[in-house]
Formats: sequence, C-alpha cells, structure tokens
Amino acid sequence: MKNLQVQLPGLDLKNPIMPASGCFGFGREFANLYDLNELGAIMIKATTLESRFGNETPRVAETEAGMLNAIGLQNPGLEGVLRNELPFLEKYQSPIIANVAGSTVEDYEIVAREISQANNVHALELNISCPNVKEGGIAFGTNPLIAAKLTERVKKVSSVPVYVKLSPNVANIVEMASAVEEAGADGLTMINTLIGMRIDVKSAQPIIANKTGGLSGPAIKPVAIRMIYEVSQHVSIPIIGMGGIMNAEDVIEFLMAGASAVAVGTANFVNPFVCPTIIKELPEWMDKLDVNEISELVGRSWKNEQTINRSPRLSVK
Amino acid sequence: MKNLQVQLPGLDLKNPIMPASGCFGFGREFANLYDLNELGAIMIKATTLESRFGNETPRVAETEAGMLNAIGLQNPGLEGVLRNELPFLEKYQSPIIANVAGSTVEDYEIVAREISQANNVHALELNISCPNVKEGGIAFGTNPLIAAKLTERVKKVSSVPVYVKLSPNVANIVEMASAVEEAGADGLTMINTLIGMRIDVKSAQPIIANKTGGLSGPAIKPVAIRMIYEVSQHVSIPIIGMGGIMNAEDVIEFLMAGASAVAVGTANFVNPFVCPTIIKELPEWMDKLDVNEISELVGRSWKNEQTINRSPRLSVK
Amino acid sequence: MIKKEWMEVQSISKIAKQIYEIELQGDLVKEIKAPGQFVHVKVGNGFSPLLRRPISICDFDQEASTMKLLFRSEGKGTKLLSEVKKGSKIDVLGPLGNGFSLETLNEGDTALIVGGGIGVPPLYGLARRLVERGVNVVVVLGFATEEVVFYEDKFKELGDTIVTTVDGTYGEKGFVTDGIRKNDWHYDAIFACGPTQMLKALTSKYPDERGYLSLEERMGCGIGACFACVCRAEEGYRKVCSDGPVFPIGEVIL
Amino acid sequence: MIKKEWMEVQSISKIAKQIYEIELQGDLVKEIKAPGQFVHVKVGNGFSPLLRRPISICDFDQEASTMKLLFRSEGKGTKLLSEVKKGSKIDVLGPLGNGFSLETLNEGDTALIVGGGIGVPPLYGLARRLVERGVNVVVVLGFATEEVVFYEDKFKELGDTIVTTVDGTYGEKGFVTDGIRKNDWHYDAIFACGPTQMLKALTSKYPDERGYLSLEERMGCGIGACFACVCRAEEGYRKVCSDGPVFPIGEVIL
Ligand SMILES: Cc1cc2nc3c(=O)[nH]c(=O)nc-3n(C[C@H](O)[C@H](O)[C@H](O)COP(=O)(O)OP(=O)(O)OC[C@H]3O[C@@H](n4cnc5c(N)ncnc54)[C@H](O)[C@@H]3O)c2cc1C
Ligand SMILES: Cc1cc2nc3c(=O)[nH]c(=O)nc-3n(C[C@H](O)[C@H](O)[C@H](O)COP(=O)(O)OP(=O)(O)OC[C@H]3O[C@@H](n4cnc5c(N)ncnc54)[C@H](O)[C@@H]3O)c2cc1C
Ligand SMILES: Cc1cc2nc3c(=O)[nH]c(=O)nc-3n(C[C@H](O)[C@H](O)[C@H](O)COP(=O)(O)O)c2cc1C
Ligand SMILES: Cc1cc2nc3c(=O)[nH]c(=O)nc-3n(C[C@H](O)[C@H](O)[C@H](O)COP(=O)(O)O)c2cc1C
Ligand code: FES
Ligand code: FES
Repeated sequence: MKNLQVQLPGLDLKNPIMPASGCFGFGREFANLYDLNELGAIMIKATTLESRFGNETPRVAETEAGMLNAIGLQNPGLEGVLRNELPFLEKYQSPIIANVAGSTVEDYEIVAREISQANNVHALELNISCPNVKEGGIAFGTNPLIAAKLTERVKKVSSVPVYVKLSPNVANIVEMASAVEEAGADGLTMINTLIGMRIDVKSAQPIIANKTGGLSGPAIKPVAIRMIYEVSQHVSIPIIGMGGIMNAEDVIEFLMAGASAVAVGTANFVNPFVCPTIIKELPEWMDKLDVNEISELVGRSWKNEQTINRSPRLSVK
Repeated sequence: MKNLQVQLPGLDLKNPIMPASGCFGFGREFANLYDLNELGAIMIKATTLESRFGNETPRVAETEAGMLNAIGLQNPGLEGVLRNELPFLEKYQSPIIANVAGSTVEDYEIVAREISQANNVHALELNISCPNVKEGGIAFGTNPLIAAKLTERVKKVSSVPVYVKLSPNVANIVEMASAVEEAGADGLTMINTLIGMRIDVKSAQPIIANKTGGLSGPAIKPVAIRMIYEVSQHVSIPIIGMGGIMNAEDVIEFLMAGASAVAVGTANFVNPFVCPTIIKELPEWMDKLDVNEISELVGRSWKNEQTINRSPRLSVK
Repeated sequence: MIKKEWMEVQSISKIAKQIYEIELQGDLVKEIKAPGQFVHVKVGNGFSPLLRRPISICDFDQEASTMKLLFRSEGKGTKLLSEVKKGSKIDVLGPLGNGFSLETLNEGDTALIVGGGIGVPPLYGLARRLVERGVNVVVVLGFATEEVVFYEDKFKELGDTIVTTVDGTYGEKGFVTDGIRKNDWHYDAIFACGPTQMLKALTSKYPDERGYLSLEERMGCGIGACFACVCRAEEGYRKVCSDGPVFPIGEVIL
Repeated sequence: MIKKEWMEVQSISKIAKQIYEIELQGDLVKEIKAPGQFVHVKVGNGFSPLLRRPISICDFDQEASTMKLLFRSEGKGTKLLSEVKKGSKIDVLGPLGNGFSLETLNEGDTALIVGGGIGVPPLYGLARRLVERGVNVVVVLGFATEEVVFYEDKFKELGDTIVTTVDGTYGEKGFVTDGIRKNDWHYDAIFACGPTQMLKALTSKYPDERGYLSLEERMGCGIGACFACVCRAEEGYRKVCSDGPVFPIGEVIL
C-alpha cells in the first residue's frame, strides 16, 4: 500500500492534492461532480471583509498553454462566507484552507480572526499576491517588510496556522519567503499568478477589461518549480506548491522541487475531474519511482544533489 | 505601398524585425539560409571581455509552449568578436546591435567602448539581465540604482546609442525602466527571459546542468506584452520588444502594446526562416488594419484608451 | 448531471462560410434538460488551446443519444474543431447551464424567435420543441452577409421565417429589429440569442416584452465556480454559465 | 544546402517495442551528403511541443528522393510523430550536421560498426554505403532487451552481425564491448553511435583506434547558432549539431 498522507501545520492530509483558491469557488459546483471527501484539502475562494463584485468582464483570456484572469476577488464577503459557504462544506471531512484578502492590514486582521474560528477552517492562506485588485493585493506581496508585518499581525489574531501565498512577481523570492517565515508564517503557498496581458489585434484593445490579469497554467510551471526549488532549500516551513499542475507527473515534479503538498488551479477548468484523477494516479507513479511514502519525494531534486556534492568531500578526510 | 521603416536612436531600420541576441549567433549560420539584408537589424550574441565556454550541458530543456536555456554566455570574447565575427557581417547593410555583458562595471565599460567603435555596430544592447551566469548578469538587472549606475558609465564610453535590456524578474518594471532612462539610456529592449526550472521526474534531477535557466517562447508573451504596455506609457525612449514572438500577428500585438520594433528569439529555432517570413507577412496585416506606416501601430492599445478616457473630461468643460 | 465524455463524431460538414455542423453521439445527451443549454468542448490534445470552448446545443435526439452543434470556425480552437474527422472522439463537458423554458407558452400561443449570427443555433432546437408543443413560431434571423446565412430552410419548416443581412446581400437589408418592425406579427413572448448589441437593441425597443435572452461571455470553468462569466443583474449578479446562459428578459443588465 | 520542407509520409510502421520506421519523400533528400547526418523534425501544429526533434537519417535514396528515419516513441514529440498518417506531411529541417566519412576506408578494408539502442539507425545507411564501396563490415548491436531489438536481419545482409542485450533475453548477454571482446575480429576502423556511456566504454577500451563516433546532445537550433549542444574538444569546443554529430575518435571529450 502506498501512503499518500502528508502532515502539515493544522492540516492532516490524506493525500497531497487540493484545489487552488479561486479555481473551485466554495466547492458547491464540484460537489455535484464528485465526492469532495476524496480531496486532501480544499482552498476556498478569497474572502474579503466586504462583499465584492469584482472587475468588469471579460475577466479571462487564453494564452499559449496558459490563461489570464482578472476576476478581482469577487466574493460574498466575510459574513456571506461564514453564513452561506462554510456551513455547506461542513458535511465534508476534507480540511478547509481559507484564502484571506484585503486592502488594509485591518481588513486582513478582521477576516483572519473571524474566519479562523469557523469549525471547518483548519488553516488560513494569506493572499498577499493578488495581481488583480487596485489596492492591497500585490503591494503586500512584493515588499518583504510589509509582507512580514502583515504576517505578524495576522498570526496574532488567527486561531489556526497561517500559510502565506507568495507572488512570483518579485526579483528575490527567497527574501520574501524568509521574511514571512521569520514573521511567524507556518507555511508557504506558491506561486500565485504572474502579471500578464493580451491585446486583441483586431480592436487594438486589451482582451481583459481590467487590462492586465494573472497568468496561470502550464506556461508558468517552470517559474513555479524554480521558485519552490530555491525557497524550499532556504526555509524550514513547508510549502504547498502550485502553478500549472495538470497531471500526476507534474505533482511529482513539484514534490521533488520541494513542495510538501500541491494545489491544482487552472486544470480544474480544463477537466473538472482532474483532482480525483490525479489522486488515483499517484500510487502508480510512486510505484514507478519505488517509494511507499509520498513524503519521501519531497525535495528529492536538491537532496540528491547534496548527497552527490557531499560524498567527494567526505572521501577527502 | 506599406511603409515598414522605423527610425530609432542609431538605427535606421527598413523594417521592425530583428533576431534577438543569443538566438542567431553572429549570423553566419543564418547567412547560409537567407540574405541577412532582409532583416531590419541584427542583435548579435552577448560579448564579454574574455572568451567564455559557458555552462555544462544540457543547456536547454523544453517546457509547455516555451523553453529553458542556460547557455552561460558562451562567446569568443571581445577580441574574437572584433576580429572574426563583426568583419564577417560587414558585407551586410543591416545595422548590428551588439549585446554587451560582463561581471563587473569595468568589464562592461571596456567591451562597450571597444565594440561600439566597430564600423558596423550601430547600437549597444546592455545585457543586465542574463539569468544564467553566477556573477554580474541579473544582479545588475534587478536593482534600479545599480542598473542606472552601469548605464551612466557605459553611456560615457560608448560611441553609439545604448539600449538597456530589462529583466522581467522584477516586481516593478517601470521603476527599472525609469531608472535607466534617467541615467541616459537611448532605448530599452525587453524582455529577457524569466528564470525557470524543470525537473526530470525519472532521475529527480534538474534537466538543465545549470539547474535553472531562462524561460523564453510563447509561454512568456503575456508577461512581455504587459511590461511593454506599462513601460511604454511611462518612458519617452523607444522600446524594442521581444518575448515569445512567433509570427506577424504577435509582432502587431507587441507594437500595439508600445514597442517600436521587435526582436525574435526562440522562434528562430522552430523555424529558421521565421524573420523573413514575418517581414513578408507584415504588409498584409497592415492592410487588414488599414495602416500605411507600421509606426502608426505603436502604442495603439493605450493611445486608444486615452482617447476614450479623455473625451468625457473634455465634454465637461 | 454534468458529464465529461469522449463523444463520437457522427458527421461533420460545412454549411456556410466558416460555419460547421457537427453531430456527436454519447450518453451525455440523455442529461440534456432543455434547448439553450450548452456544452464545453476541449479541442486538440495537450494544453494549447488550453481552455474549453462553450458551444450551444443546437438540437438533440435523446433516443439516439445524438446532438448537433453549429459553430463558426474563427479562432484557434474552433479551427481545430472544424478539422475533426468522422468517427473520432472529442472531449465534451455538459450539458451546462439552464436552457429556455418551454412552459412559458401554451398551445396556440406565438413565439417570436430572434437569432443573430452564430446565436441562431440554440434557437433551432427551441423552435422545434415549441412547435411540438403546439406553439406557433415566427422567426427573424439576422446575418452579416449572404455567405454566412444558414438554417433558413430548417426554420421555414417550423414557421414564418425572414432573414435580414446587414449588407442587404440576402433577404431584407438591415438588422433583426428592422425585420421585426416591418412584419406586424402578434406574439406572446420573445426568445433571442445573438450578439450583445442585438440583445440590447431588442430589449430597448421592446422593453415590456416577456421572453428570454441567451447571453455570451468568456468563460473559465463553465460550471459556475470561477466567476469569470458574471453579468450584473437587477439585483446582484448572475453567472452566465450556470445561472444562464438563458435569462428572462429584464433579469440581467446588458 | 539546408532546407525546410513539408515532406510526405510514404509509410510508417512499428518495428519493435516503441520503435517506429517512417519513410519520407521530398527534395531535401537530394541535399544529403553522407550517412550520419540528421534532420530536425517539427511535430504537432502549434507551439507545444515547441522545439524540433533531432532524428538521424537512417537510410536514403536520392533517386527516389526518399529517406527513412527510425525513432523511439518516448516523450511528447516522438509520441506525436508515431501517430502521423501515411500521406500526411511533416515539417522537416535538414540535412544537418556532418556525417561519417566513407573515404577513411578503402576496398577490402574492414569496418567495425557498433550501435547501441536508438543509436543504431544512422549506422545502417553507413554500413550499406561502406559495403557498396567494397568495404567489409562487422557489426555489434547492443540493446536493452529482446523487445527493442531491430534491424538485425538488415545488418546481417551486409556482414557478420551479433546482437547483445543487457538482460540476456536475446543474443549475447552484456554490453557491446563484451560482444566485441568475444569475437576476435580484425578491423581497420570503428564507427559507433549510441549512448554516451557506451561511447565512453568503447573509447576507453580501444583508445588507439581510428574511427568515428556519433554524439547526442539536447539541441535548440540544430544549425550551430545557439550554442546549446556544445561539447568540449581536445582543443576548444565543438557544436554537436553543426561540427558533428559525427566526430573522429579523440577529437571531442566524452
Ligand atoms: C453559452 C455560449 C454558447 C455559445 N454557442 C456557440 C455556438 O453554438 N456556436 C458558435 O460558433 N459559437 C458559440 N459561442 C461562442 C464560442 O464559444 C466562441 O466563438 C469560441 O469560444 C471562440 O473560440 P475560438 O477558438 O474560435 O477563438 P479564440 O480566439 O482562440 O478563443 C480564445 C478564448 O476566448 C474565448 N472566446 C472567444 N470568443 C468568444 C465568445 N464569443 N464567447 C465566449 N468565449 C469566447 C474562447 O472560448 C477561448 O477561451 C457560444 C458562447 C457561449 C458563451
Ligand atoms: C544528432 C541526433 C540524432 C538522433 N537520432 C535519433 C534517431 O535516429 N532516432 C531516435 O529515436 N532518436 C534520435 N535522437 C534522440 C532524439 O532526438 C530524442 O529521443 C528526442 O528528441 C526525444 O524527444 P521526445 O519528444 O521523445 O522527448 P521529450 O522528453 O518530450 O523531449 C523534450 C526535449 O528534450 C530533447 N531530448 C530529449 N531526449 C533527447 C536526446 N536523447 N537527445 C537529444 N535531445 C533530446 C527533445 O529534443 C526536446 O527538445 C537523436 C538525437 C540527436 C542529438
Ligand atoms: C480564475 C482564477 C481565480 C483565482 N483566484 C484566486 C484567489 O481568489 N485567491 C488566490 O490566492 N489565488 C487565486 N488564483 C490563483 C490560483 O490559486 C493559483 O495560485 C494560480 O492560478 C496558479 O496555479 P494554476 O496554474 O494551477 O492555476 C486564481 C487563479 C485563477 C485562474
Ligand atoms: C538560447 C538562448 C540564448 C540567449 N542568449 C542571450 C544572450 O546572449 N544575450 C541576451 O541579452 N539575451 C539572450 N537570450 C534572450 C533572448 O534574446 C530574448 O530576450 C528572450 O529569449 C525572449 O525572446 P523569445 O521568447 O523570442 O526567445 C537568449 C535566449 C535564448 C533562447
Ligand atoms: S465560467 Fe466559471 S463561473 Fe462561469
Ligand atoms: S543546437 Fe544550436 S548550436 Fe547546436
């Protein structure tokens, strides 16, 4: 028997697969398609203090092996989520990770404090990296001092472990990761989307009403893998990896890069059954790679390397 | 007759298409395939003070709609380029843009001074954004103060206009662009590659010997378009755009985003005849879009927008 | 129930310039509830094109488990779709969304059916079912130009049908609203699908009508989870993919 | 002259587990100079897979303008290539690189030909041409296991041929070097193509031999412009795509 279990702060995962925030709503639609109990966890859509309509449409555009989105954090607001969305998910055992967003530190604090007290919320994901809102969002995610400050404040008020979601739109991802680790983050989730744009050449207008949007999907996978590879060697908190995962092989690549678990975003649009499919396929991959515990794969790319580097040194003695 | 001409500092281009640095060597190989005089200009491979072997192999890996490379600036060094490479290109009229790289400011200065005096070098492209070398390279490209300083120093010694090549691996591309503009840059070229990585799941090793590499090709086009769109509205120096251009439609998208000319990189590997093919197809596109001067398209995406935004304000008066 | 199924291509043919008719067979058809629902089609293997393409169900036969889609080959995805071969299988997700409500009208009532361009297809399945219920249909189909006109004859079998073309190369010159104005039809409800401009013109000229509009919006998931396709409603918002694509006139703001 | 041509697929067939033989026709064949050259094949339309795949020319017929490629369906690109249909066209760039020099040997000389796995194909065209020149060939082909053995009979028509398999399921058990050792052949030059490990073993066991090795390296352009495929040489470096893929033994450092 292959063991898919993963233990992370606040999260007892029966497998390392969860849908990524914003790509799964609050679970209702997918609950009609398969049993959500199959999932390792569920990352729900960003919750802000007040309800938001989000950006004008079009909100999505296709790119080569990727897509742009600028939803603009549409959500029913803290109250709506607490009253209508989280209770619906109570009938499932999969732990919920609540994605928290805001325009001010105070917003983040209130949402974090309240939502972390919900029965079925086992961890928070601090969204300091949304590229699609005018205020807050990405500013928090590109400045290590601001990110650390926010993390510290949120940690104080949260009743559950706090994962900070990193933006890839930075020059030095290790600096960002280390800053929030020092500020008390229990884990990292990475990466959010790259900022991108497409112009319709017929109209000479950006396709997306918000003009720029967040680039996700297979196109960004190499950036995600690189960042996770670098960060996982520099921090001691776990990483939930994401960015272009489409199948079980991609999951293995993320684990080997250094992620302890993964989230699947855009792929849910291509195939809404992708998460259970991946979960079913993982044991086969473990078999091929000759491991019994999925956690053995975590960081294998750089662990191998160190072994290789170390041996000549040892033999010098 | 459609007019494809573009006037840029130091560069009198008969059309806005040129091969990107590092994807065309020093032109010899492509000279066997077509007449290099068809090209608007030629960006030659990075030149460093000393000759370099570059990184170990494998140096390239494929990704979804993209590729990673970590060549490591292999080149015959300043002397080799001056003696063997530039003279070969003298028989062509297309202006040469020399890509200059180094590990120290002094390296850059020497190479810039010497190579800018070559007969057929009409402009320099300051490569402050190579992600694949241990020293120099990207450090210069992610810190606006260092980038500005380097630009200033190189401007002092160069006999031809200096274009600074920007790295997309930054949080604030406008800040970088403005810094080098203020420091005297005559133009910008953007974008260089995003840093990425792929792991071979069978061996659990990074595919590229250098581990990380630069991501290029269609996958990064939305990032390039976004950055050019933002930067072109904030600086008054021209931009040569690049990043994932595969065909004439992509060129139009770059021009509309705000580039004055474009460079084609990875596409040369997919189809070595891509540059002349694009040049041939541009007039058709201009016809469809009903323009006679290619330069009319430059920045059209945001020029349109401003018109729309301005009219209500005007009517308020 | 929404299914994801590899459906078999029974036939594919070009019926007008850039317009293709494709017939698919599979169990998914059994799940269709009403004309106006759509499917989300994945074309090509691999991740480019990445997203599914929403295409309306034009008509369906639940006994034979077949359905027809009509689409315009325009961009990358639909171009690839136009190249699929008879006998091959394509990846279809559906049925999605809510279709037209047939119960609005009773035997003897008259429905005005208004279709614009590639908005015409779902109206055919609707018209057929209305006629089956004993409802009379009168039809106005608007196209850009003669070359892209399709399904006129099929609608004529069901009721009075006029065609308008913007350039006047076929039928009456003008927009569908011109076509409606010229004919002094009596009708009990409007059913319309087409470009937003057309729907806007229609509802502003006939603001007090009962009826249904089918909307288009760029989509991500197609099932209501991603909030890509929202439109503003008189109260709050609606998701075109799961609350629509068919809405009662007046429910959403165009 | 390097050409980029849409070549027509004359035939395609599976000849061993995961191993395919494809025959292509086109003018490009006229440009082939020597066995050992390769072509760069674009598979799929669109940009995924993005890069061309280097495949050796196995054999060619300049009168008929046809050439054969043998390839292993392994990753994304070669899998797609294995699905192309007879009569369709594929985008080929070539001929590329420098092949084996036939002039090294004269009538009556003997060539030892050593191929490993998917390194075998270019050696077949070479062997045929050597035999045409009156050169004797003796051949050792190494494979992983029985299921992936191919072209043994074809080589047998040309000269003494033995097959080794790593797991001993076919022919002699062991590596090609074991095969060579057991047979006490006299030969004047070695021609080898296969995994770097094999080439290394070969040149370290037979360091003083004359001959040629064909190398593999991941490629970008395939024409010498991008410096993706360099290897270190005794002096300086060489590009596998344009200086090779065939090098005289001793010229490059393995
Ligand atoms: C509910 C619904 C029903 C539809 N029914 C039909 C139909 O029956 N027949 C038909 O021909 N077309 C129909 N369309 C429009 C059809 O979805 C688009 O023409 C198609 O997605 C364009 O894809 P492409 O590959 O040609 O273009 P591309 O430009 O390659 O598309 C790029 C992206 O933009 C999206 N997109 C582009 N145009 C549209 C559009 N008009 N609406 C929604 N998304 C778009 C694509 O889905 C894709 O994600 C329908 C759209 C919706 C929302
Ligand atoms: C000069 C030369 C001649 C060759 N001749 C043959 C031949 O006759 N028959 C045959 O089956 N194979 C041959 N190969 C190897 C063949 O190029 C690879 O097996 C093929 O590119 C793998 O592509 P893929 O789509 O299966 O794998 P993927 O994993 O999808 O490939 C991803 C990328 O890596 C590259 N790559 C992966 N493996 C190799 C490799 N071993 N060598 C070079 N690039 C690689 C691919 O070209 C592509 O760019 C040759 C290679 C070279 C360099
Ligand atoms: C339509 C869409 C909406 C998203 N909304 C959110 C969000 O609300 N909060 C958040 O943290 N990330 C959001 N993301 C980012 C994803 O969670 C994920 O980090 C990113 O898309 C990369 O993963 P992928 O390539 O698998 O999609 C969204 C992504 C998409 C495509
Ligand atoms: C193989 C390869 C080598 C490159 N070498 C250089 C280089 O020497 N100097 C440089 O400034 N950019 C170099 N680049 C970056 C390109 O010039 C270009 O900025 C980038 O690839 C994006 O364009 P593309 O997507 O069209 O390839 C290289 C890119 C590739 C793929
Ligand atoms: S397309 Fe995702 S909610 Fe409608
Ligand atoms: S593959 Fe580009 S130089 Fe050899």
